[in-house]
Amino acid sequence: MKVISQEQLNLWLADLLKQTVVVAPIEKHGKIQYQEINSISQIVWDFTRPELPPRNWVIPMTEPILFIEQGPTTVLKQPDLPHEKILFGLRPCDSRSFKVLDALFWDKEPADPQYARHRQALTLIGLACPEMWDSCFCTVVGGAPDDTEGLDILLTRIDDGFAVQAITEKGQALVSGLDLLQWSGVPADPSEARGLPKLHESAEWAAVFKDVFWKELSHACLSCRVCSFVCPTCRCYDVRDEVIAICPNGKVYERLRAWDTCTSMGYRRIAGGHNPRETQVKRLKNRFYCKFMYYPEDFGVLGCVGCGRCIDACPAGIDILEVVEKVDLKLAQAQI
Amino acid sequence: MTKNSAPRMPIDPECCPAPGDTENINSPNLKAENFQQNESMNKDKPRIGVYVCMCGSNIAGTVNVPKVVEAVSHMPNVVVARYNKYTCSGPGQQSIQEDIKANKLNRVVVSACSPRMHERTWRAMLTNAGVNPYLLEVANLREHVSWIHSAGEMTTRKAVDLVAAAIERVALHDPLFPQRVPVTKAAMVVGGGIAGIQASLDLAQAGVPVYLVEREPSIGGHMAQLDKTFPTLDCSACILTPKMVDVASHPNITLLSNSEVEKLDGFIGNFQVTVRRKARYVDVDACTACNDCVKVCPVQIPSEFENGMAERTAIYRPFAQAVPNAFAIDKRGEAPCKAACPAGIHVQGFVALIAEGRFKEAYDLIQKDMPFPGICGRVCHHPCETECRRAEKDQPVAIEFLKRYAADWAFTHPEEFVENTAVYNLKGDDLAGKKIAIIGSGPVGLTVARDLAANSAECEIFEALPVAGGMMNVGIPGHRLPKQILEKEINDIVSLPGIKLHLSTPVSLAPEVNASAMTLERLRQDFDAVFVGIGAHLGSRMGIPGEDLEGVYSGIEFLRQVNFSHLNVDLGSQPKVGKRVAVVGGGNVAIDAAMTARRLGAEEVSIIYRRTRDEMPAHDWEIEEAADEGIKFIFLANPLEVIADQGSVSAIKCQRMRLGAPDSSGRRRPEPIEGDTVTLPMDTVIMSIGQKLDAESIEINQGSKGWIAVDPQTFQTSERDVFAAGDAVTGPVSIVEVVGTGHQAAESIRRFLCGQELLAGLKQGKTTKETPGYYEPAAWDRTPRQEISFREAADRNDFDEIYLGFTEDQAVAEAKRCLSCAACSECLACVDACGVGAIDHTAVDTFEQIDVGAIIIASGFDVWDPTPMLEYGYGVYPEVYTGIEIERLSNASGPTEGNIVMRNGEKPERVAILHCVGSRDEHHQPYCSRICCMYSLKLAHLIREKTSAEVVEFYMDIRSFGKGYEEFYERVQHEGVVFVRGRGAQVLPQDDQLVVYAEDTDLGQPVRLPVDMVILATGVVPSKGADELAHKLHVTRDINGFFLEAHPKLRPVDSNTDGIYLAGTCQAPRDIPDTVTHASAAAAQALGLLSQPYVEVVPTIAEVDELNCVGCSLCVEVCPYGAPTLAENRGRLVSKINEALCKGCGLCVAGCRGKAIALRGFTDNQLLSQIETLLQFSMDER
Amino acid sequence: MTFIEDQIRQTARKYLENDEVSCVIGYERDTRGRSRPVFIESVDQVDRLVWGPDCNLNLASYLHERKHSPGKDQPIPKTAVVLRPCDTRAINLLINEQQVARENVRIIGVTCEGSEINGSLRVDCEFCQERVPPLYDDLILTELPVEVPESADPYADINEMDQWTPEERLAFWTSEFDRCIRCYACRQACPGCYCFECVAEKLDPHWVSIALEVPEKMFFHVMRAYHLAGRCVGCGACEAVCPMDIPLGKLNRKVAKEILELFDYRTGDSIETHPPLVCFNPNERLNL
Amino acid sequence: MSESFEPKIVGFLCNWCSYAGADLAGTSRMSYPQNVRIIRVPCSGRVDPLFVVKTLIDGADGVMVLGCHPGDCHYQQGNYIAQRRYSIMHRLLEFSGLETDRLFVDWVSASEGKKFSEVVTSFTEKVRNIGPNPLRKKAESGIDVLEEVSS
Repeated sequence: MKVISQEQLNLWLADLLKQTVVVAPIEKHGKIQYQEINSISQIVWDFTRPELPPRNWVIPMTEPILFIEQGPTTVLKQPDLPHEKILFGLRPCDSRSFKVLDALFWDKEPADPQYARHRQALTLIGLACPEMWDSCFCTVVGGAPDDTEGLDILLTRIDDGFAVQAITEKGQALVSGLDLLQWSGVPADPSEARGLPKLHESAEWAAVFKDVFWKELSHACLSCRVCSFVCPTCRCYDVRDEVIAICPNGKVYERLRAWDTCTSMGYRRIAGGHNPRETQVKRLKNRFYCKFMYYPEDFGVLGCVGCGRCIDACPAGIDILEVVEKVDLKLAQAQI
Repeated sequence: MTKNSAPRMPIDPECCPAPGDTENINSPNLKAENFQQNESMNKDKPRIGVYVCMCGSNIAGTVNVPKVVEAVSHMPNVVVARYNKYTCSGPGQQSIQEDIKANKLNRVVVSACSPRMHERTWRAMLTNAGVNPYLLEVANLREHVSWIHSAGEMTTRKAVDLVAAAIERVALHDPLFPQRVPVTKAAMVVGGGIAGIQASLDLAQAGVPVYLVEREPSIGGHMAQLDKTFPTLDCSACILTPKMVDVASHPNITLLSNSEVEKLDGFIGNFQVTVRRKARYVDVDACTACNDCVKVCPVQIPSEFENGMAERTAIYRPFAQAVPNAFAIDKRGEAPCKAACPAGIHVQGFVALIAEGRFKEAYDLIQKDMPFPGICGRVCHHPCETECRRAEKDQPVAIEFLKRYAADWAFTHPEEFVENTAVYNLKGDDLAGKKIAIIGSGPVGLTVARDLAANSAECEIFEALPVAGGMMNVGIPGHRLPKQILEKEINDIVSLPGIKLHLSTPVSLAPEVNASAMTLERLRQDFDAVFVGIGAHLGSRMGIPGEDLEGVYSGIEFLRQVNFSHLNVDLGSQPKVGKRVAVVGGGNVAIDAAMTARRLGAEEVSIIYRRTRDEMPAHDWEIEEAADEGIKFIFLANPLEVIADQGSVSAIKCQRMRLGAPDSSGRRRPEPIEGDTVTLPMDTVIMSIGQKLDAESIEINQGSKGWIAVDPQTFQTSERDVFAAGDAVTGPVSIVEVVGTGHQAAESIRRFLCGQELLAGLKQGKTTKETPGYYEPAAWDRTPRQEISFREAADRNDFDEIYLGFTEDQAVAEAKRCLSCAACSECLACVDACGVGAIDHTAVDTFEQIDVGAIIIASGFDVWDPTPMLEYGYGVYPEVYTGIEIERLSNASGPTEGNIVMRNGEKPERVAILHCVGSRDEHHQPYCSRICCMYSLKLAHLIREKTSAEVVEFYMDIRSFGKGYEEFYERVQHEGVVFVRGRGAQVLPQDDQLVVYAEDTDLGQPVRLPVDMVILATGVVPSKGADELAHKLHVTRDINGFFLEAHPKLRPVDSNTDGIYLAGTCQAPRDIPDTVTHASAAAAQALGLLSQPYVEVVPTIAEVDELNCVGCSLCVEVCPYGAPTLAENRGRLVSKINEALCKGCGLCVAGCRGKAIALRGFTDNQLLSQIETLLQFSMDER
Repeated sequence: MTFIEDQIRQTARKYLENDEVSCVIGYERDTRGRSRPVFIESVDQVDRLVWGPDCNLNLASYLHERKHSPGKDQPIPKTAVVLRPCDTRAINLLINEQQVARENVRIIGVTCEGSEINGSLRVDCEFCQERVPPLYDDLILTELPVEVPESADPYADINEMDQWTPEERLAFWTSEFDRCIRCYACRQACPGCYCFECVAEKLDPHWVSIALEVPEKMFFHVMRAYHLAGRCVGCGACEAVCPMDIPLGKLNRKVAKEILELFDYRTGDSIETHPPLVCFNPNERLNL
Repeated sequence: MSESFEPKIVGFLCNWCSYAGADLAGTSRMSYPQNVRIIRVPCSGRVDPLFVVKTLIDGADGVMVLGCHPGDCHYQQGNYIAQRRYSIMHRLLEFSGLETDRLFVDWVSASEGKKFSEVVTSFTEKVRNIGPNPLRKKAESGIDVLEEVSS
């Protein structure tokens, strides 16, 4: 295994920053966020995980995906190509989230063009977690604090530097120019064997769909959008055409895509006012079933990477891990 | 459609082609069915026609109209965009209608003048073309663009933005259908001057029921004041009064005189007007206008009709030909003195009668409410004088002494009172056969007995003492209240038929029945009701050592013993008074006791009080009387012990005190100074520190301080048939207060015995009146308050009275000082004088709701008061008059019977008339008042005719514009009137004359003219209260305060509230012929409305999206019309709008947080698209 | 179990045992020791109820879910709620606005020692003079009397900001709103925000773009502050739930301060008083 | 601030007083700057203060809301309630970083054409002095945005 010293790493990053856009965890407004940097000194090295997920870099909170110029003949224009970017310091769970999103937007044809353009421009450099924090449960959903899934390069902090693992060819190419020392050690395994619950297969979830516990769980839900907006894998969006100019021969619209979520009240309302998910319980349940049943069944990957952000952020204390545990318990009860 | 017929839609001549160019356009005829066939068309994708009007050069001169059209012609949904010279003209409208047909247009944008001008025109045009009239948007390129900006890029750009925004907005319009509401076929005319009279007669003649509301007691207005009218010189009254009589006799006219509009609800065709019928106090139908009431009315105040040059009485008729020909009483609230009197004495009334020397009537009036005029005239604490408004000027009127004067006069003139004076007070026979027992013959018991006996009840009074009168008799010493007065006034009552007095008959209130004594229990068995008025005859004790010693008395007991001896009652012995007497306490009883002790021979009397003089509860004047008599005051001392020497009092030991923090009564609390005591040698000690109920355990409930507990309003005790009042209930208070509670208790007993509701209609505590508009005399005589004569302190060694009372002259002079605050003094003399019983002083304002379809405002004008123009000295120099004053002098029914004379009665030899006083003057009224030139000419003619005086008119321009006016001007010139062109600069006095300074602008020379009389030709201003009326009727006024017409040329009689019209001078100054014309025009407009079967209500009203409404009730709270209400929909409450009530203001729409209410025609989306386009429209093609 | 918790549990037990309510809304602790709302529907669950300074939501907000009949001919459920003094004012507001019927709510009012957001005392609590709920059915007492802080200017922070230049204030709010993710947690946690569909999300009329950019966020927050003018009870739930720690309370406190100064009005004094923007006084002339 | 800055001003005028007052200013030819664009509304009480926020965000540099004088409201109380609403919204916008002078609320009667032209003139001048509105969401015209994205 190769290692890189902190100094060396800084120099390398500074070099990269000259060539391309680098996004890294920095502190802004007292929150750790993945943001574009203009200096290496901005990077934060000791953190749990950023408050907001990195999906903003493939599905921005708001983005025009098309321009429509009305007139005698309507003209459609695509926005500019996104710039090449290096996402540095990704936690393994977050890097794993890109695989989840890829499954929907990129892997299957037709790919989402705007997503694809963003995704193609990204190189992902991970930073393994030194430990599993309080609300982390990546190991429950098949990940690990030092998981390499989705990454081009994974860095793991060791005593006087970082162990460097180049995962993909892109990664290899990136580190190939570096003069790295060989290291014979093995980084400590940060996985914790604390009593985390067992996650059941997606098919088994159907058995508890009508359980009353969902109703009890949903009482406290405020129907806000926090859990989804901090989730690295939630990807629902809303699209609207909005006027940006009124010209003598017609209006110019931008087609805006902005984050949306199944937990908010109007999400599923359809023309005429009917809403099949009018109740809180239906909306909240959908979020969990989406993660653990619908998504795996439709796209072959779990919809949750175990980052635990929603656990920390939910103002009503709704805990996804408790849900997993409850389902386990209910299924066990059902077997008896 | 015929060519060349006159246009029906109003068109502004300033910008429109000659009528010949226009086509007939049908008036709007909006029916839902008219749009049926086009319904689908209206709902289709918008197809918009845009028409930019050049308005001749009005718009095109400034705005690059072709460029505007070009800029918007490619906008989405725009099918046609054109400009034309006059869009409002026939050809202009026709081209749009053709476009609509040819291009299947379903929406139209007209960019022309203000929508307030022609929106209706375009709407009518759309209707005719089969398009819903509300699918129209008007962009205002004239008033808001071309007329205010100069030509240029920015101006054209603004026009483009406005048109583009209108296009975006019209695309979001929905077809709207107005609701139809039936019209109430009745009209109201507000104001009964010549304009209101004319309009009412015109409407009535056409068969419309008319309500004519006039705030004065008579209609007629200013025209009734005039002498002759220009230019024909016919007598104003001669031409006006027949019309007034027509109003009174017309079957279609309901005359509401002395009334004002209070509130307006509803809308065009469907108004609900609330009218305040001000109390007139005289029944209009019963009054025969005989004038008998005026003869007895003692109040004289300046007559408004005579402009203050003559006086009228408080009950009056404005002028002899008044319509309705009935009197009215001028009341300005309740006089403060009467309001302050606990017994409700008609104070201003008896004072006014005394001022006229009508002493018997004065005494009778006092007697109505106060059974003890002579007593009360001596010992009252007179809160009336505290409230007297004369005190604000110098000193209050000596009301108490005037009352005493009336009583003393009655005492000395028994021959005037052949019958018992109290008997006339008989009110009724409600209580015939009822028996009431009254315990106690004090002031309260006697008041109750008198009131009940007046209702034919049988009253038996049980008095424990051998004398009647209670505390009045045994508590007040003779030097304050002579026994013979007491005797008379008590006797006046107890001698009444139905009253029986049992002296020396104590009644036990104790619950145990004692066979030997008369008890409450027994009285309750024998009588229908019992009244307890036992007073507070037990002196409180301090509870200090030595209080039981011989030579120690309680104040109340001491006075009682002394009074007994004067009454020759043998009850105990005359108290012995030593040389040195100490009286402990600071109240009136203490003062009386001290002064009595002195009269009994004490050499040194000291009042010991634990606080200081400032805190003494005794009346100031009594403290002074005592001090004058040499009574000593020892303040800040509190007795600790009465010290005896051989069994009799030798000294009193007192604790020295100091004042600490204020207590709950607001007085500073005395605190002992530790260790500081003083011992004063004394022979007699009189403890006068308070009184208690003289009964230990009683059958009825007692309150916290031991007084009898009663309902504070009904005076009913815990037993339904037992009532109580007076000191026994309230603790010791003044006689006048006791009498007041006695009246109330008697009324409760009457109601109880008649089985009526005790509380109904009772005042809840002291009513706080709205600030009444008291009568303010222009001047008041400076006579000071009369001094009452009294005996010198040195002579006051016996029990004869201290004060000697007013002389007759003094009484009359003092009474004349009254300011007549309430105008009517409520002496009630008119009630007696009125042979037909038409007068009711208790009348109150009433409210009447009247439904009408149209309203005509004819509120008239006021003559401007030129006092602010100090240079003319109006109000300072008596010989400076206003024109209207000379009208009255010249009028045969006026104060001088038609002689134009100076204040000294002589004819003037030279008169100056100054024109434009306050008019055409930027400091006062910028406008020309239009009538002054002509009336000045008329007055000049009349003065020449009646006095042959030389008349000089100082004028700026002579405006003689009407029919026959210029000829009249010529005539007056030939009559020798001198005209000087130039504004009067100043009027100054010189040697019994006035000198007018002016500039003769024709000669370019200053003029100085001595004259005998100056007449100011003052202009007109909106009548007082026009602002209030405008608020109530929701109509706007112009900058000068006149009501604003909807259009200065084309809609001169419409206000900008539909269904409300303007007539006469309320809209602008105008003379009589113009006023009458204007009034008839207003009546014609109103008739036009009233002859329609229905009106259409604007469809731009609020609409609730019930699915989205959360039912928070905000809309219900903010709506001024009560249009939204909460009603159930699918298990929850949501807002629903009553379309007939909604006026479309949008207050709820803007307030609705969830945007669940929309305002049709002004939806959020429409306004948002308009905003967006105004800000973001780009003129550059891509 | 603390002194307060014991009383809350006893009260909840009383209500559930007597069938006076179908549910008690209070707080419990999750497995990580944090407080969260809990809905107790049976007596055996009452021991889950807890109390602490981190109980910083306004549970009255949950009444909106329980104000209508759950189905045909079913009565509106009766609910007991654990509330702080400021929270109880929201009940008066909701009764005034016809949202909640008093007879359907039992207020378990807690004598308040101040609540915390992220471990520090709320600004409002620093100066709060109202430690006992103005409205309650059951009063939960503290073991020792609560010390009422010295009365000082409760709007010192607002007054300070008022002194800033407009540029400084704009910069401050731009930076704060920049990190807003428009998750609407503030709105959802607020007892006064109960529209079926918020203007921020409405399509017809269409007021706000879906873009998550500063002008939209600013519009949303200014709108919310305005809609809560004279209606905000100052419970701080919006700040407590904000995942981005935006000082939203400042906007509401600014409005509350102006409402107090202009109209001498405080939200929720009684059910009769209407919020001042719903009524008017014809004699007043406000400085606009 | 560039000399050539021409503020965009939107005025919401009640139909019964202020709009008529503006008409009177026109009829009386009382000139005032071209910067104001007028929107006619039935009553100042119709103008939800959120329109002001929206107008500013949409690019206006100043907003005026004019209604009938207190007591003169055609709808009895619309302007009284508007007065209360704007007293709060104005202070709130100030607190959010808006310059006080960007919002102007006043009463103009149908007879006050002169006053109307005066208030428009002075308001335009004030806004011109403060400079462009920083809250504005979009560029001066939509075209600028288009150029940016397609270049």
